[in-house]
Amino acid sequence: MTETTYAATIAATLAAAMRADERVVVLGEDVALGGPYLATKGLAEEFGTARVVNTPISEAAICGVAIGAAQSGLRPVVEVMFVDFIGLALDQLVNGAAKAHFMSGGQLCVPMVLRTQGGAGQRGAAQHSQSLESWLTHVPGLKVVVPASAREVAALLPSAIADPNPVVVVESKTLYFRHETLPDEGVSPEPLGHARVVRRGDDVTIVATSKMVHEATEAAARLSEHGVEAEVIDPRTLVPLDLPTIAASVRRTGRLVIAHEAVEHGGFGAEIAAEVQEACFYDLDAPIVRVGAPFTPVPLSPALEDAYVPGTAEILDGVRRVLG
Amino acid sequence: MANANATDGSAPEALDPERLVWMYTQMYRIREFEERVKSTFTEHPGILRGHTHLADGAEASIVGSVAALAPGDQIVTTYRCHGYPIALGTDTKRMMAEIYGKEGGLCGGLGGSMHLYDVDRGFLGGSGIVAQAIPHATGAAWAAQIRRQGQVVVCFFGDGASKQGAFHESLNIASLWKLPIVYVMENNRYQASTRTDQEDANAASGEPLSTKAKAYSMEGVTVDGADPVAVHATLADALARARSGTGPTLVESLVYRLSAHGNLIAPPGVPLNYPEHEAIAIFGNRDEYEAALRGDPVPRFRHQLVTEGTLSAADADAIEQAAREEIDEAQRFALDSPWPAPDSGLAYVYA
Amino acid sequence: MAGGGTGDPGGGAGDPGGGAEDPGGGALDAAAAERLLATMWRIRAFEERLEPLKRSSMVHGLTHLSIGQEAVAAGVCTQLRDDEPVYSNHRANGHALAKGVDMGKLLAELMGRADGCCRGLGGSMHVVDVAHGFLGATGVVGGNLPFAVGSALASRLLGRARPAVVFFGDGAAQTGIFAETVNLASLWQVPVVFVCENNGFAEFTPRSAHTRVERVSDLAAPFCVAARTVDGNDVVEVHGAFADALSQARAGSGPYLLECLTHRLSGHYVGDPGGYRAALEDEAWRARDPIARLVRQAAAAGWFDAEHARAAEAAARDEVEAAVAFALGSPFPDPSIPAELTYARS
Amino acid sequence: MSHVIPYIAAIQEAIREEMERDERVLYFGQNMATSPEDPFLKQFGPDRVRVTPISETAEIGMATGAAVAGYRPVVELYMAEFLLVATDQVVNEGTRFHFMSKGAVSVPMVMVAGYGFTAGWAGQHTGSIYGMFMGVPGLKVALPSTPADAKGLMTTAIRDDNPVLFFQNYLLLLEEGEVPDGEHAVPFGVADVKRSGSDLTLVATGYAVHTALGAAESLARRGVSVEVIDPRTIAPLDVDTILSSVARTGHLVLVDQATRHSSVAAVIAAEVAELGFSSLEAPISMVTALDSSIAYSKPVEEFVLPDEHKVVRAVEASLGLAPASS
Repeated sequence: MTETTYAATIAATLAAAMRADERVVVLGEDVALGGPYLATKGLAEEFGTARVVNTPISEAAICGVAIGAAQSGLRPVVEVMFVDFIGLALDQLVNGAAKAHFMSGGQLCVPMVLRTQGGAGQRGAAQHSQSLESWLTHVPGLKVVVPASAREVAALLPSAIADPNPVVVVESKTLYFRHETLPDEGVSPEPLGHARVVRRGDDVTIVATSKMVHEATEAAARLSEHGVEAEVIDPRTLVPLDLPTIAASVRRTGRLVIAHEAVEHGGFGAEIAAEVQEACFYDLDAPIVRVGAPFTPVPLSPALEDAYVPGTAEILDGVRRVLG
Repeated sequence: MANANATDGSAPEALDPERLVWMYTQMYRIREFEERVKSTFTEHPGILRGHTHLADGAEASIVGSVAALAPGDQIVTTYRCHGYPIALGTDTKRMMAEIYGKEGGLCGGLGGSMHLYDVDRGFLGGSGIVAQAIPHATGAAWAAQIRRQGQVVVCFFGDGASKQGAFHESLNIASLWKLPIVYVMENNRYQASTRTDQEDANAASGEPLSTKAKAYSMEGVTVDGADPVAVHATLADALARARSGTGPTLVESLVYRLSAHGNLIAPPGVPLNYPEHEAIAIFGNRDEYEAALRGDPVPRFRHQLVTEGTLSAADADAIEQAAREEIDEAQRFALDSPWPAPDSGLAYVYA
Repeated sequence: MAGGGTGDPGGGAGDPGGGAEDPGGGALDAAAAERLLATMWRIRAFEERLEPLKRSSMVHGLTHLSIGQEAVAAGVCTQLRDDEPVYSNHRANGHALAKGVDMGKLLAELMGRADGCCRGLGGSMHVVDVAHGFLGATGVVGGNLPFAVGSALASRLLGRARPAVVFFGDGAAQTGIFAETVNLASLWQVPVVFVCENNGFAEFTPRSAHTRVERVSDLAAPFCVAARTVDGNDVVEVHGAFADALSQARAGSGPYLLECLTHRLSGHYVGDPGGYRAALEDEAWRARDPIARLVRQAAAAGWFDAEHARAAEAAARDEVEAAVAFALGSPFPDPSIPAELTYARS
Repeated sequence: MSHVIPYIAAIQEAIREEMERDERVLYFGQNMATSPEDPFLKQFGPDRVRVTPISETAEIGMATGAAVAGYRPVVELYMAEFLLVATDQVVNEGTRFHFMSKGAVSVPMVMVAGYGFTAGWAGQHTGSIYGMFMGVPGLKVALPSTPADAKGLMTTAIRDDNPVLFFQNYLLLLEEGEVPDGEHAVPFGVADVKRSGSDLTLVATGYAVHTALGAAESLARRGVSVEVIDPRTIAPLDVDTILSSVARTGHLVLVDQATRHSSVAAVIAAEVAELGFSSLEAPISMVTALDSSIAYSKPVEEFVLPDEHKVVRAVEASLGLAPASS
């Protein structure tokens, strides 16, 4: 087994992709220096600054350059330092990248990856702590990946890079330095669009994304002490969403709690709830409960932020509500 | 009254000794405040866990600019924003408490280091997103133009911001509409950890960044941002031009920030600190950094005032002692202030 | 399938195939002059035919015409090889035809037919023809600018010396993405030719309401980019200026901005009443009609005579009628293709 | 008393009346007030009415700055998809200031943008992307379906002390309707029952309200009584009116012009599935655009969009009725 971190796994996975395919390039602010979370550490040293390109603070143009480069044969991996900055490049991503294949009648492809990170927990306040993945899931043509661990990074990032479509990978800033052991032989790439059943159980289904997968697993362990066996599912990709795996579980358990870090109102949980109530209406024994952040901007103060970010306690409370 | 400490003057006349001493006092207060914020990382670990950006090294530029303001003028800044409100007279106790995320903070702990406001003193805040406050300042200048009370808005931002679309769009409109605004680009030579010549076509060609003003048919000027008197004179000119309706100016103020871009970013539980300046940590250029230290504008200005006889060494010591005591008090207040109630934000989502 | 090459996900993208014949460039000779004339007439005849087609609802959506601006498209695109990409804006018909897009497939696209170059999915603002290096129009002002920089950057990294060209209007020069893109192109010294069609109007608003900067080329120097302004209604001048820019770009130079002063003789889009332009003297511009002007220049230079010019017009109008017949004969696409084409498959 | 005017005229009427009432109201944006004969320019002068370049980031940012400085700007942004050029300014700047300053600053501003699928406007000018903005704390979103609501919501939007996104539908601009005379303000967060019914609840937004009403009419001819609810603002969202209707009907179908994934319909479905679970007699179904870009070609565009026929089919399925022969 190899001891590693989420951030180091990103760097290692990018390096492997760049070794295997010279069309893979990395660009973004400070990427040649490793970036603030060291997720591109060592790449410039190995591959040079022609393929690991530091850019000005011009998110829109950087994203547009990646689109043009992707259309002309490269496989760019762009880093936007915080998902909070995605608003600066959204036109490029939505009107440029997501629609090109469709509008050209299939002639153009935009095989690019946009890596960014979201989530609270580092006292970044209202403009550096958001979870905005739900916006991206409303855009046909984009794929959205939310890896919850180094293992998922190793499994999914290569598939994102190999995908012929624009893929946004939303990492979690609180997971970057989380320690994890991976098998020595490595982790095989896995296709996008397949959920992972993290834990089996028959009493309630908990669908959790990104950091909340760990909170949900912890909640499940505590529930087990009280004789309640929760099934924990990590969708891993929000688009495409593996509804069959979730629906099969809910049909068995009859109860669903959805947990994410984004605001509950307008968060991605609504999409899962809407789909599941339609697919599993007659199997549901209780209303679907969503656990998310309250509908406010992210506060700075540690006391407020800790209360803002949902965790194990909120998931347990949600499970209590569906169990009645 | 807005800007109680600012001159009343629209004219760029010579600064009197009292004013020069006032400027030194503000520079020293800012330095002391920033150093105290920085030392909080080691002396009170865990209190500061957000993104904190310090302005030490830019004091002369900040104070020289603020000193040129008239009552009623307004400023809009970046997330590196501690210095301006100090010079404008904002209570340092409430500032420190805000940076610590405490209930007694300027914004009750909802904003933090990057999001300070003091509207009564003309400080309209800024944005945590690079360059995105430039259009806000431009809109405030439009409001000032309509109000016709002779107000000017000064918009501060860094060199990196000039590569954002918001800069281009805003300066074009400000020039087109002859808005009463002065754009002050504090060029500190690094965009986070990228050198300016690695990300800016002008810098790469050895041109001053004030060259960009040509793209907007606007006045562009570069000034030594380590010299508060020179900054004051440049701003006074630019403010007069703005006030007279002639149009905006782009001022490039050359500064050297003496701390790294911001504190280390790490997960909760890992004690944060301020890393070494990028010149050393990334580019291995200790000579550059040490030269910058030798040119530190705060002791340089003290030396100038003492040598000229404007300020005695004893008075300078007293100013510094008073500033230390003030910041001691600010820090005590911030440490003692309670954490806000967890639900205290809910009332402020909508006005 | 219509429109040439397919997306090639394995190869990274629809990459324009190389190996097309070099259309030549540089100094204007009789053959080149004839090609310019033919191209301008093809654009003019095509767009004149679009108006009635649009009014009879055969062509739908927003259709932006470039009548009066043909010299820019012809002077630029006819010098490019198929593997030298062009990115266009929302006023794309002329650029597309000049770059070699088949007229029948273009019209079929504008009629939303299955044989359209994008199978009826894109329409007037989103024309793409990868086989001819026409990598796309865009409906968002300025949004196409960085694509050209990315494309040229990709060429450099893939070891192909290949410049990219992007068209934009004077309105786009005030967008933020313009500044971000030009800085990058200059900083990285990538071979992109930014071709500005300055027709004095951004959508419906005259330039004076948009900026105090008189010429778009004035924006180049502050970004350390070389630039030139030419009479965009003089196809000979456009051709010559672009030939210079292109030869430098092919040699691997940095970016260049070519501003072509021109005037569109139609509104912003078909159906635009155009009242806001009443004050402008269209007649003065009609006198500078780029086609009539080339005919006069050709007579003086001995490139071709008036009879050849009439024949070029007739040929263009015949080609348009054939295109109309082709497009009308094409079926509407199968409604199930959105699901098929929302995502590329590897 | 009332008068009959088109939807767009109702919006302009509200802006004009608010500008007359409150001199802090400003109106600016692209492609407006370029002629000295422009009625707004003539009445209010160039201080308060201005044309801007194509600079969305600056336009919205300037509105934010002017609002912080005491004005109440209305910024005309032309097309909803152009909001994407300046999304940071829409969602991450003015929307945060009140909160981050603990109430010291407020940002009263209105952003007006058109939306909707129209004939052949293709992939970049048609986006019904309002759903992207309903999950933004601090931002309000109005989506009127009639001239009366258009005027009333615009009046409220201008008077509101927060940033408001006001989406006007392209296809409704020239639709005429009765607008009450005199001051007319429609409160935010209050849904309107556009048609009463007892068998099933249809909730529709913006343009889709008319699709839903058409379907309700044809179902009425078959004796099926359908209630049609228009939330009118999606932020704040009036869930209570929907829940009380569903409590009576037990059946809910949502109609939304936007693509389905993460749409307004999905949010409403999730809310009702949680809070109205015990009232539901059948799954909530959603009639939305398919998850695709919008095609240029007419038949492909029509295939993707919701229409009356699709709504009727969904109602029949929810109620277990046999499909009508058509």
